[in-house]
Amino acid sequence: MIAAVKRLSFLPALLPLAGCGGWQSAMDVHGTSAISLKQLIILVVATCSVVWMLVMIALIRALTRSHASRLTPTVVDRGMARRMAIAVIVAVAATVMVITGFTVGSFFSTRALSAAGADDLTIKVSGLQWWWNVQYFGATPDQNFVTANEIHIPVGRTIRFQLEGDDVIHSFWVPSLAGKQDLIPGRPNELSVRAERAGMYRGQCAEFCGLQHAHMAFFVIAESQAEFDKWADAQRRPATQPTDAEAAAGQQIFLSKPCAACHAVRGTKATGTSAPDLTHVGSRKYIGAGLFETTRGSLAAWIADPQTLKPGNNMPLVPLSREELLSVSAYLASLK
Amino acid sequence: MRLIVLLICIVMLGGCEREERQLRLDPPIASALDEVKLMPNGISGAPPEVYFALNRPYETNAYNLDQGKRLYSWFGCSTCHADGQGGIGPSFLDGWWYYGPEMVSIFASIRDGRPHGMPAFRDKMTTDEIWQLAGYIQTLGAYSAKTAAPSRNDDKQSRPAENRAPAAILFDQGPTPVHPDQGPTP
Amino acid sequence: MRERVVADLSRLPLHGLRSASVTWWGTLAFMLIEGTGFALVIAIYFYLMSLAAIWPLNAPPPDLLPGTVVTIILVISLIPNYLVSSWAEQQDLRKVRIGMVVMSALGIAPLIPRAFEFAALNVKWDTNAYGSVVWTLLGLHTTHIITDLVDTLVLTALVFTRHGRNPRRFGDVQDNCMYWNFVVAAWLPIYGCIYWIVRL
Amino acid sequence: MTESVIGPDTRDAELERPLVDAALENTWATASGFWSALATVDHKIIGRRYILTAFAFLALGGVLAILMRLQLARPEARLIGPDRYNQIFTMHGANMMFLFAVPVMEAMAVYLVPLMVGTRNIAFPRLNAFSYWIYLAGGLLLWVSFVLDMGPDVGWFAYVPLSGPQYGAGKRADIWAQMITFTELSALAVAVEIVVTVFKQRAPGMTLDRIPLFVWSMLVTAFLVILAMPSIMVASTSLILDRLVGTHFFNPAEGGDVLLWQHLFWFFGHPEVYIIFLPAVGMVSTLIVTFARRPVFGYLALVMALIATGILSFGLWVHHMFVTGLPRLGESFFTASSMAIAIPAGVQIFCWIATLWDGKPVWKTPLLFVIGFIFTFVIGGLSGVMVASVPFDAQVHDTYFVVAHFHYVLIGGSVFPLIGGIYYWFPKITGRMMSEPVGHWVFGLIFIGFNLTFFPMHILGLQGMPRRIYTYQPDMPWHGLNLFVSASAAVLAAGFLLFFIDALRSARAGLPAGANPWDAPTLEWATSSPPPSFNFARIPVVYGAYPLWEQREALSVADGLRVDRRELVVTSLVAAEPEARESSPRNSIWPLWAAITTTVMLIWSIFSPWAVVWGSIPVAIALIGWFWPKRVPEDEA
Repeated sequence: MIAAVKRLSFLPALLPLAGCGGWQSAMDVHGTSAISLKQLIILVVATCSVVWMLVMIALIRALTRSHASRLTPTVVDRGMARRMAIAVIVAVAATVMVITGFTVGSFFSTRALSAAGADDLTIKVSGLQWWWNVQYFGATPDQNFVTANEIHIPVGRTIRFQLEGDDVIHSFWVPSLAGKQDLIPGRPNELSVRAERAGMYRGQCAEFCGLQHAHMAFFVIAESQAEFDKWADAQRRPATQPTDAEAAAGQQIFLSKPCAACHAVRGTKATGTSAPDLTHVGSRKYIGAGLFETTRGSLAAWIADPQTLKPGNNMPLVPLSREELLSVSAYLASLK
Repeated sequence: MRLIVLLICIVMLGGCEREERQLRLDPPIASALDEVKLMPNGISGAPPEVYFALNRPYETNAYNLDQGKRLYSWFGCSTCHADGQGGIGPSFLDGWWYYGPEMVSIFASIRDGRPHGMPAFRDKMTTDEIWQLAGYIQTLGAYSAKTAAPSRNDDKQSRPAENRAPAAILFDQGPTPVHPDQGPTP
Repeated sequence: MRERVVADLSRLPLHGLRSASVTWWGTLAFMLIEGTGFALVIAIYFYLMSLAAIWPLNAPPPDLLPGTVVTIILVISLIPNYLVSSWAEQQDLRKVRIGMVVMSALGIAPLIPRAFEFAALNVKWDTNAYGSVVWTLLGLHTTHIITDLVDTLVLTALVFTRHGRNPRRFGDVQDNCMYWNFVVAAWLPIYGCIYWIVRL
Repeated sequence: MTESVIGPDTRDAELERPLVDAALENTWATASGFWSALATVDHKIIGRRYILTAFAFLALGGVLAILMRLQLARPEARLIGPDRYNQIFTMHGANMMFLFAVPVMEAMAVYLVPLMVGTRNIAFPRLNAFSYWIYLAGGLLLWVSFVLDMGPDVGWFAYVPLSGPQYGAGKRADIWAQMITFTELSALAVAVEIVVTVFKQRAPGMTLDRIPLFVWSMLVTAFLVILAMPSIMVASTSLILDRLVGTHFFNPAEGGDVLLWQHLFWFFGHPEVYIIFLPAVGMVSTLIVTFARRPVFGYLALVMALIATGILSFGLWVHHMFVTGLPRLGESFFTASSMAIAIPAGVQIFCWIATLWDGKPVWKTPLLFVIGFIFTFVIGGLSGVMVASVPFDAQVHDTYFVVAHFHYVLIGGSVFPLIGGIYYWFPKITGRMMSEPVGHWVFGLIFIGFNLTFFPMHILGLQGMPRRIYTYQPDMPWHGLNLFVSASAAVLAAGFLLFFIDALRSARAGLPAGANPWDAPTLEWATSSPPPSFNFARIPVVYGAYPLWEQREALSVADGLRVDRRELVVTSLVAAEPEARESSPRNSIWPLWAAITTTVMLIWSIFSPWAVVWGSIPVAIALIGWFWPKRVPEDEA
């Protein structure tokens, strides 16, 4: 226990590493559909603000205008009542018009959401407690590959995400690129996304999915077609064999300890499927579904005590010595 | 009024330990839990002291049983044992335990493996995972359902769920024969 | 506050029947609650049916005999039920007593074929969603019959005691008859769902 | 004294007024003592109990909210772990919806509706007692299990499969589902009582267009309860069946469907919002009339708006499911209907403003809460229009924007009028006034604290903060606003604390109120404060919607009822013409026994399906005891 605490002591140093803000925001938009959604949001919010102000002006006026005293409350001025009736009818008619405008506007933006093209890139995303499994499809089945919690997409191309819930309901949401869509067991969904600008966009599960709903983030990295192709080629290849002695020792430990029973590292005997594929884990920006930036230190911290960092997740605490921990983290960090 | 409170309390006090979720097991306790004492023939024995100190969490705690069920599918138990009714490996539901229904025996079977094809999971699972899985398997084969037992899966159904004591429903006159030289015979 | 007496209520009857009775409206409100419940389970039935490629799911259609016998008994029971209600309207205690005994018997009668109905469904509740929903429909309606039967039995006992002479009892008998009509009326769409939709 | 004069069939017309009061007190009163308290069927005692219990649950739910705000005040806080946090937010939602908001509105109705329609007790008073006990049992079930670390942790909406047999380990989800059964039973019982009370027990002359607007709103609410609550009962029952006996309603592999749960839940869940909101609307209409000193403008329009809201509320449930991938055309229909509900809401707002315009506002605390209500509810309503749009919802669904939206609707739209209503009716219920200066402070703290707490959540939602997360990472740009929100929540909590203190203090030491301290126009103010056990010594007769303003010199009443037994007037549905002198049941301990046996059956059935069979036997015995006639005058013809 004390050893575990000691191992954790370098954690605070990791926290400020990821600096850039506003990368998961419906107001900071870089995807085709998110851009039009933002326009809609601004239009609707502005209209509603005007409506609210008008109501408040009427209310304040009603309260502050000079009132005749009302000794006999039941006596009502008929002329006043008629004028008020006209005012109320006009106000209701205005409400109906605003509402109709919103409904029509909403209908057309809804239709725009579901447009799909022919050369769309299809990516299958499965939501699991509490990480994302991402499958890319190549021209042939051997070109397919799997990764986790990080999705690379080419800029300017429509991506069709096939969304499948494998355990409970999750929701796929990258606010800077598009609205959300649920992943529901037994009901596959689709979501079309197009990034207009290169960048790294954070997404997060938006449907309550159990203990670690809060730590179920992922990243979408939009890059040029050339960079994307380069990345995809690298991802297709099996894992690199360790070159230095420490990483080689780490590989041995990884394969002989419980790690390999759940995780897969293509090109080795590790073929587990119940946990994220680690073939190129070193190349990913984050580990633990957006928990920490990938460094050797964060990998070591994560392996040393996953249940303190992300309580309730499915990674067990595997007892490792200090040396074992160092070499395993060296090995994983080397899996670029 | 006071009667209602009392009644609810009685019903629930029995239940509260079943619901606690121990998400992290301290490594020293985990290694202590590994120290089971087995009889020379590998059947029966005594769990470590700490197991009782913890109040036998792997038999009665709903969260552990549920985790055990998850591990059953993640570690491919169904390849040989199917849904518990057996196949290549023995059935858990036929009313016959080759090595007895005690937790330590099941724990030892998983950790160390058994003759005729049961592999050892010592290097594939952590100690608490093995205990969780053992607790689940004991529940699966129990003749009377535990209150804390997990329920059916969101899958195709091939047998009644664990909380309905499938072993009692599917009890056979004899063991589903897998290896005639193994374990006791009727 | 000072008061001015403007009306004299002393000539009003002590107890109103039908729409002048509070219990009549209460019974109606409970029927509305239960009717909504039945409608919802039937909606679930159609919802699941609309999702399924074949219906019934992996099971032969239910056997018609026990369910049809229940239906016939229930429909026939409407006649004595109507008579009991009109005898209660006439406040004829002797006939109401006989009628209530008959209605008790007719409450028990459908439960006998009902016991065979569950087996005749040819599917278990835990086989698939189709089995779950038909068992639920049948189980709900069986509960419905049993609750009204208990009500009828208690009321039958009551009309044979000195409380039977109370005009209030005739209102209770009428409400009970109305409720039995509802039990029968609720069964007919359920019968259609369980036995005939699957044969269409 | 009374025994000498009062024989069988003594009529109130034969007696002098003090003797009438004494005789009626003898007939209607609840004796002091523990068993009498358990056996009482007086709607005022039960209503008071109901209100107190509901506010106790409000305070407990508020503590949970503060715990959540403490945890969320800074990123990656370790104050509460995910397991406990999930229980806490589930409890907060379930507690506020099922144990506070719905029951407190029904509680107010249980207390006020019989007084407002001028009758002596609610219809089915024993059912009323039963409904309170079963509500209490449901609340205890939920809270005791929470204390024992087995509180539900699947959200107040309990979506399958997370709450289903495979992923909801243990009994936590079953406790949620059975708590639903308890609270729905009690809500349905009260709904039936209110419908029948309003239909059949109105004072002679109270035709449909003279019914107080609060009573109208409770009538519509009662119908919503009757038509919506069975849906959640069906849903929670099928969930328990799935979990306990292995049915497959929600198992896609065997022909079930995950979304079926959401349809059933929201078919109830959306009307639920209006079940909470409509009574508040009725309170606002009542308060505005009294404090603007003018009959409400557009009575018919307001009644029609209530009914329209009630009907439309059943056509909106899918707007909670816009991101589940349902067909787009269907979603557009639900957008249209969700938007349309803004129209009756608008009608109501405009009519209230018109009433204030032509009235003469009296600046008392209840009016402040009404103004606060209009201010906040219009924001909540407009953000409701926003989330009704499918594309808008695609961004803000399940974010803090929605958290902000529904707190504006539920606190701004319901709790504000409720607290205004408490300030208004407190003198009627206790006979004492609440403090006016403290009331201004309470309003200020709650109003400012509320807006500072929940308005920033709109922004957090647009900045991408999802709901139901127990923490967030330091690199997200949310921590500043979250800290601000948590600090503001303390202001809001202080406001509520001050309100509770003021209420407790005023109940003992407030200024005596008198029968009608606000010069209010409706019948509940025609009797003393607090009202006697029989409510009205002689049944009022009304000729308009505002009887106390219209009959200033003397109130018209009817006599001819017996004083030696509990008697009240049954009137016709539309014209409210007297039809019968019906008896009202006496106190009875059987409703309590029925509630206890039902509780045993329901809790047992979490563990074994056979509980339904064996547990129903004592329930049946208790019910027979309940209904079996006794040798009392009330059971005479």
